[in-house]
Amino acid sequence: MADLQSFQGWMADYAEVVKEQADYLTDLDRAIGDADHGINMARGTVKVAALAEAEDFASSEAYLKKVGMTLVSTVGGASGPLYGTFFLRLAGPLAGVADAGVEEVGAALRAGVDGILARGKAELEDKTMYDAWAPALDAYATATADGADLRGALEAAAAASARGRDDTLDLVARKGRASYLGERSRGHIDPGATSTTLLLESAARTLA
Amino acid sequence: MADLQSFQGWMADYAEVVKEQADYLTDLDRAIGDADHGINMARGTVKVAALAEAEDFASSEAYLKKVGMTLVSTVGGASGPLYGTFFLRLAGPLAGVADAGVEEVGAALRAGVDGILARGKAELEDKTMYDAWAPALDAYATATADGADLRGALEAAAAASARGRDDTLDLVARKGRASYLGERSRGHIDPGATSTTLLLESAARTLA
Amino acid sequence: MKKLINDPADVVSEALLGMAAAHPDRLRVDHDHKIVYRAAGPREGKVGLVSGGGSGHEPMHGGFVGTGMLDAACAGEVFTSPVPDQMMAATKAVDGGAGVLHIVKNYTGDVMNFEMAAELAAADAGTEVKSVVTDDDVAVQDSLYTAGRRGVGVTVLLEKIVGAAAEEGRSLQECADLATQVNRAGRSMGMALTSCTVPSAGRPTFDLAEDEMEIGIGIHGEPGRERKPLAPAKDIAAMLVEPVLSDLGLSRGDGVIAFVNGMGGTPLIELYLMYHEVSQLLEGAGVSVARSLVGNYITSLEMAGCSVTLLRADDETVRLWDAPVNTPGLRWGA
Amino acid sequence: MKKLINDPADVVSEALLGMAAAHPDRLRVDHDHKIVYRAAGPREGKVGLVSGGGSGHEPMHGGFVGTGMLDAACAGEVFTSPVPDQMMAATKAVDGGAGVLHIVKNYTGDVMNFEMAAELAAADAGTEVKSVVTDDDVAVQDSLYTAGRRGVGVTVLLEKIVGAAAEEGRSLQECADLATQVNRAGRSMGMALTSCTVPSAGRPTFDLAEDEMEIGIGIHGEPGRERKPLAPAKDIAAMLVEPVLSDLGLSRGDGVIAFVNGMGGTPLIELYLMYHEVSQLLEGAGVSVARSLVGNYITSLEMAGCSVTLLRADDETVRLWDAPVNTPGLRWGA
Ligand SMILES: Nc1ncnc2c1ncn2[C@@H]1O[C@H](COP(=O)(O)OP(=O)(O)O)[C@@H](O)[C@H]1O
Ligand SMILES: Nc1ncnc2c1ncn2[C@@H]1O[C@H](COP(=O)(O)OP(=O)(O)O)[C@@H](O)[C@H]1O
Ligand SMILES: [Mg+2]
Ligand SMILES: [Mg+2]
Ligand SMILES: [Mg+2]
Ligand SMILES: [Mg+2]
Repeated sequence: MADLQSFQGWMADYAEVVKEQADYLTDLDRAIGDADHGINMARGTVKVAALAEAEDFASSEAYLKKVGMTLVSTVGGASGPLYGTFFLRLAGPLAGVADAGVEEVGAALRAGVDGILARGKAELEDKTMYDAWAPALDAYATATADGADLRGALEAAAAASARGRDDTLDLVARKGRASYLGERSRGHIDPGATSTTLLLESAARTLA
Repeated sequence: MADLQSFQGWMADYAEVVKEQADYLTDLDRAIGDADHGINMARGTVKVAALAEAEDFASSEAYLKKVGMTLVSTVGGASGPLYGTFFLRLAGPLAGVADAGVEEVGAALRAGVDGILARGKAELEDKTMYDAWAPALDAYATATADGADLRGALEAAAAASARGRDDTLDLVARKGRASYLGERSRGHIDPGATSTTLLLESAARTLA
Repeated sequence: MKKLINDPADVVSEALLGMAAAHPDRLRVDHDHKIVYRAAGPREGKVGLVSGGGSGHEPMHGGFVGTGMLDAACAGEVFTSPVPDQMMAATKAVDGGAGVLHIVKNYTGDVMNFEMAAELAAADAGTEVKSVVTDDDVAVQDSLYTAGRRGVGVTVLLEKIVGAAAEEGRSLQECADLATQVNRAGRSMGMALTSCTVPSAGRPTFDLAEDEMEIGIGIHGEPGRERKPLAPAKDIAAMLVEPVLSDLGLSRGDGVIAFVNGMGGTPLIELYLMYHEVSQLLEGAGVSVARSLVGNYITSLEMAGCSVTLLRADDETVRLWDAPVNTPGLRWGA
Repeated sequence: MKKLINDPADVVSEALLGMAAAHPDRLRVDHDHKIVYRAAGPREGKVGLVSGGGSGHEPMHGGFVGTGMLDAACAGEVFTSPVPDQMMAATKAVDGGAGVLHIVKNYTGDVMNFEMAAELAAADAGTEVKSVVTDDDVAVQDSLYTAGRRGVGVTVLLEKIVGAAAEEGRSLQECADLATQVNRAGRSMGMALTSCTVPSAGRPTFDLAEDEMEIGIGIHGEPGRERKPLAPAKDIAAMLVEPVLSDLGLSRGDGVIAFVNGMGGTPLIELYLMYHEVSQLLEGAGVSVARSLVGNYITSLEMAGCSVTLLRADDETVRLWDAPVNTPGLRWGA
């Protein structure tokens, strides 16, 4: 079961991970983008990690909304509105839910990813973070149907996301900055898909 | 004896030498100047070498005046007015002289170097081309007094000039661009002194 | 990384302090929100023009704030679009009652952030906001299924021309229509001789050998479409001008505003040399140059290289181009 | 060497073709003599202002030809002073009957070539010529027994200020006196992060390690007085401002025109950042900034770095500075 504290733990953990991986994310973005994805994400997650200390939150919903707004207000670039919208929408299905179980978290994740789609209009195999989200949602649903608990479902989602991330290697980008490279974008892993997998791996470690 | 034809041969030879040594002269200037001395000199000597073909000259004096004007008009930088003035003044003592002997050439060289001094106001050990000219004039005078012929006097002058050039190595520049470097100008040979020695070596080969 | 900076994290905020100090008569800077405003504030009844984007393209956009051009520019981090909070604050501050036009370069990040800002501004204060998205870079294939062409050089020309129209008192709809029309009438193509280094990244975005160049680069240090052997200026000019001419469908007798832009690290002597090559090519194609602009206007930090922008220009466009402008980056008639 | 050029030998003449093409309304170029003139020609009774020097410092000097500034600029090869023929031709062409002022930067080559030109012009046509030699670079010790300080940033400010005075109809003597006074009232200091490459030389004039900088450089890729470890902008600003302040003997309450100049390869974002540091230091010293100028005005090809120039400015100086100027490189009020 995921409560306000576990969501805060998630963000604290993710901020650590992003800090450690920032250079790597930036290097990925250097190859097919503009060399700032790690910097962008770190700028946002530092602020997000500070939220829990600065403010008391009444609910998971309120907290995750604030996480979303904070990312929107600090990250900039493509990833700011996308991750920002993800968290803003993630909050919706958790309204009134103090302890979210595997079903509620699943609904929240779907809402979040719908937000990313609405904002970025990516399709599968456009070589974006969506290529790491889509298989994760599927795996989460399958695991849930197979009776997995929250941790199990998140672990399945993270593993599927990692495969989706790796599969971006061979894709030609059709969205985002990497799309300007055409064929030359092939042979590189998408930075946003990588930060997405890190987010889900962090969730599997910290939620439930 | 030096006549119009030998002066023209001198300039043809010097143009060849400058062409070959242009990169070296520029490298010397890179160390303590602005990396253009060889380029400047080559721009001028190419034009000078072309004079003899383009025009008939009535006298050595007329020819050397034109050499001076051509250098003034094409070389630019510090070396343009200096070498230009040298040849303009060199011409003076040769007025009415069809075949110049060791005395007349000696007077002409002194007049030329006076022109360099008047224009550049350099003193001995300022680390300029004058440091290659001054010992050359002295050696020329001594050789003449010792009964040398034109070739012998020019060879003595060229050899002394080479020593003067080499002695610029340890000097701190007080004139020209190299003076901006202060102490850092020490340890480098002066480019203008080098092109001066080349000019005298060329004279020793071609005049008389 | 060799730069005249202190902490890489402070580059944008410290540069904004410098802008404010250098132009106190013309600019006012909101340092919290990183917004450059005209010192005089919004003019009642005039449409407000707001642009913005990542920093590192100076003088764009902050240097284009002033009479005859922008009312506000939001500065993002280097090469990172600004955030909606900035655009909302700017939008509110410049609204003189006639609505606000957002001028957005077509990059996923910029577009999404400006979109969020427009949504929030509409919900919030009721300011009427319209947006124009510039997408003039012919190096990028335009398609419904991609991010589309990038916004580059035309943005500068558009901010000037629409700025003049707004100054004349045109309505928001008229300004938006004119902006769309200008964007459609212009195309650009850029190239790089060297990469640039994002201060916080600390090393060059891409590596180019001593004998290579990138053709079809954007303005964020993104690699271009093609890497080619270094070529003489004449050939480079042809590689830039020809795709622009053919994409614009220019033909004999057409007039243009011709814009040779430096990427930041290329000296003016080379830009003028390139302009000579460009003007020769235009003459050959029978295209006449009504006005020209040569210099560093939309840059990519210290990247060496240039871009060529051609904007089809009728008399009205030229008249608006010639109208007085008084900004740190572009100034005439005032 | 990565440059937007064709044959290195043609860089200057091709750039002049580009200047002529880009500014047909304002400039006329004599391509044989490599002289940039005002399109309108000399004004009867106005003192003619002629400057010139090696190329590679663009926009100086050709970009400063126009109403309110120069009448003609002679372009030498890159970093090589022009030759007397050019200066003589320019002097004759701009003489409107009131004489001609030569504005010469203090470099041995420039001084000697301008001297020869003045001698020849006087002997030849009887045009009255006066010269001012700028020597504002505090990096160089001034002494009777050396080449003296170099002429750098003050040259730009002087061309503007004396240009305005000439436009007002002042006599040759008055213009020359004002020029001398402006030169005395200004000092500069420059630094480089990277070298530059003279096109015909093909490789950098000096080598600087990734963690080094040169303090006290000139504008010709000459190495500076000192090589130092790379430092933050704040420290670099202090290294430039302090010697200028003390050499000028500025004290609390004095007003200046403050000029932060880019060497060609440094982007505007860094120049504004530097200007912030400079203005802080001036504030600390109690010196007030009457006017400022930030940008690439007297450059050294693609060198990265900057220089700081301070000019003591009384009301009259500021009035002349504010007077209209319409050149490709500097423009306001027109
Ligand atoms: N339209 C889109 N939909 C989903 N994800 C996108 C889209 N465009 C870009 N992205 C993601 O954003 C990532 C880049 O983020 P970032 O580097 O922070 O922003 P920017 O590209 O503005 O510099 C890409 O790797 C990609 O995963
Ligand atoms: N005042 C002077 N008197 C004599 N020779 C000088 C003087 N100033 C400079 N020189 C000579 O000129 C040379 C440099 O010439 P060059 O590189 O062609 O000109 P510039 O310094 O203008 O680039 C120096 O090496 C020096 O020998
Ligand atoms: Mg990026
Ligand atoms: Mg030299
Ligand atoms: Mg970015
Ligand atoms: Mg030189």
